[in-house]
Amino acid sequence: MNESMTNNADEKPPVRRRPNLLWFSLAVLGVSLCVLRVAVAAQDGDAASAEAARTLWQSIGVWVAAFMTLGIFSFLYKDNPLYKVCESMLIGVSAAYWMVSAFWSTLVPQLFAKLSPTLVKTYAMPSLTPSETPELDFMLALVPLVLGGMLLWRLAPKGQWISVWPIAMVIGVTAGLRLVSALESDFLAQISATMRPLVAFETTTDPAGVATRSFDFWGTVGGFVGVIGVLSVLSYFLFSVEHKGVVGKSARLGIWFLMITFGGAFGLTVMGRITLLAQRFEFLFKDWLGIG
Amino acid sequence: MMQRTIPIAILCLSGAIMVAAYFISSAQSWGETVTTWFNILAAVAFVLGAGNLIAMNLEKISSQRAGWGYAAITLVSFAFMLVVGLFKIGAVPNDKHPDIHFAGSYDSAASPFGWMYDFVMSPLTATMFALLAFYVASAAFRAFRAKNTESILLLGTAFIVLLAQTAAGMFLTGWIPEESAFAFLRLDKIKAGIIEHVQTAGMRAIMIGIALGIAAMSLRLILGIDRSYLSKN
Amino acid sequence: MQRTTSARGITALVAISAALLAPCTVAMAQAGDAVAAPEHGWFRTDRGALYATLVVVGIAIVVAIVRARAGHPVKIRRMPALEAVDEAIGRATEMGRPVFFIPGIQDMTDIQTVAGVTILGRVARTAAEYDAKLEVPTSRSIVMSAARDIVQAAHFEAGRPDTFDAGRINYITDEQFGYVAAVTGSMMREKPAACFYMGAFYAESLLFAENGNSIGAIQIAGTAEPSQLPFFVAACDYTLIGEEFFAASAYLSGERVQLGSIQGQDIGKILAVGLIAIGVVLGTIAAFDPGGSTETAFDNLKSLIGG
Amino acid sequence: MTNPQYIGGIRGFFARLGGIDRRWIFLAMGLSIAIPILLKLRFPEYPGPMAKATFAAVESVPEGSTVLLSFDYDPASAAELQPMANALVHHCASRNLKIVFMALWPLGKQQADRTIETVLKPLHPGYSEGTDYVQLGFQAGNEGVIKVMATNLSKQFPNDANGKPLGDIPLLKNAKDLGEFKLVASISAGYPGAKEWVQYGNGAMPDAFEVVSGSTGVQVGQLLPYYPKQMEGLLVAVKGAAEYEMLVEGKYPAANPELLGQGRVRMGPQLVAHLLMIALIVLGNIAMIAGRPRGGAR
Repeated sequence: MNESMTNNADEKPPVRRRPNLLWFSLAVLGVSLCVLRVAVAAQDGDAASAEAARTLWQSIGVWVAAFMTLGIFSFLYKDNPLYKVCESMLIGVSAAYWMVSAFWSTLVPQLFAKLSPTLVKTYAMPSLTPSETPELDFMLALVPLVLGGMLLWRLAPKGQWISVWPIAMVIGVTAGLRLVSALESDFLAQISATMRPLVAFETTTDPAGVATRSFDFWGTVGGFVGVIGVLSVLSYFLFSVEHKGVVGKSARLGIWFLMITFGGAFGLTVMGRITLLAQRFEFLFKDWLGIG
Repeated sequence: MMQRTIPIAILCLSGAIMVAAYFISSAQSWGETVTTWFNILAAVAFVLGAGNLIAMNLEKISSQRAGWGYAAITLVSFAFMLVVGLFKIGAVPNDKHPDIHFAGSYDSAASPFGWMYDFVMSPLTATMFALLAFYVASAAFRAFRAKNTESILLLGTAFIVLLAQTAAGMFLTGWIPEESAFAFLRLDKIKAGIIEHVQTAGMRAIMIGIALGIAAMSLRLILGIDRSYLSKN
Repeated sequence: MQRTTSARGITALVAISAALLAPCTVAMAQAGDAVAAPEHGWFRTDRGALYATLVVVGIAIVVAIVRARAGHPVKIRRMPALEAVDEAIGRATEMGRPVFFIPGIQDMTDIQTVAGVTILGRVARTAAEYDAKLEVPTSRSIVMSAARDIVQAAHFEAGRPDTFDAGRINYITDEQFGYVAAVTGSMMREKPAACFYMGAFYAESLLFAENGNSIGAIQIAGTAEPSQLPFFVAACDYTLIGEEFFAASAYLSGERVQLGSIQGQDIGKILAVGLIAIGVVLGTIAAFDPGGSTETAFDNLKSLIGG
Repeated sequence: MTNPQYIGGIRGFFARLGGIDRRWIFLAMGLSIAIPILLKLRFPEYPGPMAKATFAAVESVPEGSTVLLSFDYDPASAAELQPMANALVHHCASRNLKIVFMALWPLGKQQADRTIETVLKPLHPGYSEGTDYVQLGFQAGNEGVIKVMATNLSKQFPNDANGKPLGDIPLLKNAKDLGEFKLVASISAGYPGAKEWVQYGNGAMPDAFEVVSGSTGVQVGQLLPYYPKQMEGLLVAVKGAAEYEMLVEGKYPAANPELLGQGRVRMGPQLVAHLLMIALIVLGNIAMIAGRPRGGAR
């Protein structure tokens, strides 16, 4: 952990090669074989009906998905053309995906529908309910439109500095919003949660309904650990005091608390990560190969 | 003036307004309004992102730089997905308004856009995510070495939690009766204790620190002390 | 002379803070009613405790800044992660390999991205001075826009406006794992000698850090995303943990005024410790005397600050 | 540091192991997950206290009373949580409890529907909608839904998921509020979920019903403080599901054991992969010690 590097990668000059033709043609061959196999399988059945066409596309889809899955896995061995194909497709497809979804789920309902409700209602959102304050909505929608125009101005040949204005506004708004919300939900709420009694008692009610209070040893230990943990880690974060003497000892205890925190969090995450990989394998084995 | 003073003024003003709005009863919806504005702004900014993506890849192709073929794949898949999605080609029509083409949903599974999402994008992203299972293993092997007290605590805790998460943990210490005085030696108890007390304490202190960091950072920005985001030409 | 300016400034601040805190006393007085009836005047009295905290923490930071500006010495403890920044860039320059800066995957609406981008400014200035090749792949269009501005500004500051190349700061895709695929791929191909991860990170933290490690890059990370800290701590050479990350841009600037603000954060922490101590003492007394007046006081204190 | 290349014998082997190509680790990880999946390996589970408490909580509900199952997750977490839902539904139905399904997450309704179709109907063909179980579906409003339910059930859910008025449903026509239920189980992947059920459901009527929860591994830290005082049972991740399955199957064997084995099948790769991780940590440390020059630490 946090050791300086010793394994400087070997200093061979990078060999620049053209995309390996062999790899590429193998990939093409594989894909075409699959398409062929699926086409044959589809012809055996009743390929005429629409349902079959959909399942044809679905089975092609499963094959494509399987190749994409294997392509990403191949990166574990080393960077290779198949991975590069997958990577390039993922970049193109996902960039477009987010742009399309921003267009249809943000720009159309939140900008165009405010600027020109009738047009949007006629052509895109027939169920759009008319606003009660169309003028106000129109004016409010102009603000992001103007800001957006300023941002795009950087593509213009002159006066590109104006694109800093909307960014300054975004940073300002972010700073303002987060300043208060951080103090409320992180600072005050966490302080309040730390305020706990150091000693714990347990109340047990016997069948007769008589409540007895007894000292709870482990609850008390937990209370102490919780408070000392918060205080010592806070002292680790002190910047204007050198970590020497009492502060130094406390800061060191704080680091220990941090390390236990991180170790625990690491261990807890593992199960979820393994589930993710198991799901990919289940997809490959069951949905694609039909085994297992 | 236009390049330095005004942006600083915009930043300070918008920050101060947002802080004040949080405490003024009639201004409660302002935060929401500006969030909507930001979403629109981000959507408009996609023009910049798309422009950059196209320009960068076209340049690679035209200069025949190494790997230009991949740039072509990116461009083609980008263009295909964009056209199919924006024009809702093959989209499933809206039940109530089948006559209005653009009323259909853009991402239904039966459309080409939905197909690309289900069979190209989602397996790719899910597999990329799943690679983490491999990397947690290699990171654990490489980084969890008992070099000093700190690393012993880090790896020791991870070790206990990992062990307690399997049947092996119950097998090793499950025989200790839960009601006995030694119940705290059970791995599941140790794990729960670590999570509930130590980890919670650590996380709380981290959050308090982060809140103060955010406060100081925001104040530096709003007061115009940190101006590194400004061009100085 | 400087001392008097400082004293005058602080007196003024105390006056301002008294004025700012005035609504608070009203708020405190009304806090009890506010819980019962969620109707407010123009001022959200139920947020009185938050307002008071904001004023106190804000004033603490501003006082520290004013003192620093007036010439009081500002001592800040060492942060090895930040001392390693120049070394990492220098090493990349010597080896003739690029430097990667990843500003997280969130947009500018996340303060971590803002912090990451300001740190990018300092890193870019050093890189411009050393003439190292700095690459900044981004996952958001607006972050790309902001990063280009800030790197350009850094080149001007370093006196090397000619070496600024906007083509090294690119938008990849908004999709988390699409971005990861592209960045890890180019890490493998370009073999950067130094990687900076500064911003909001989620599951991709370990994907970046393990791949960066396998190509032998020096890796310096900073994030305030608590769930990802374990992975950066385990796999990177240096990690700025939470608050350290926000202090980093001020620390790297080396400007007295900005360092002062870091000192102000410490006052906030002392305030937190004080509040916790009061709460714990009250709570412990209350535990021995259930149903007593201390318990009421403890509950009131908790509900007051817990909002 | 001594170059590990020059150390001989077993010590040398371990020393060289420290610098092993990480691809071998990748391969080991891949195999440790793929093989248990392919062979459908199932290992015995040792039910922990939390799973036992959950089982006991369901057992303690008087036969014939009504329970509420809230599906507060979506398909993304289904791998961890669906096995719990299956076992829970089978457990309740085997004890002849009347089941009311609902969801605080929009996609939770689908998960509930799937559970009804794949578990309840095939395993308990006698259960009929309206008298033995009701699907209320999803309502937006997060914890607000719970708050309203605590005072007035029919105000929050005037109809069931099919649009049938609550007054026409035999099982719920006399139901007033959450007090109708003897047990509330939230299968929960985050907000809103189990925490909100404890805070706003149990908080509003502390003695009316018991709360049990199935949770993902990621958010368990937030729920632990409530167990066992405000939450009588807590199942954590796939492991909790597997342990609970063991207990349920032990007492109420299902006609189709496949349905009740998903958690344990998913635990197979978990167990092997976890043991691999543990072995890797141990090996890494042995390698470090073996690679040290003799005569003490650096």
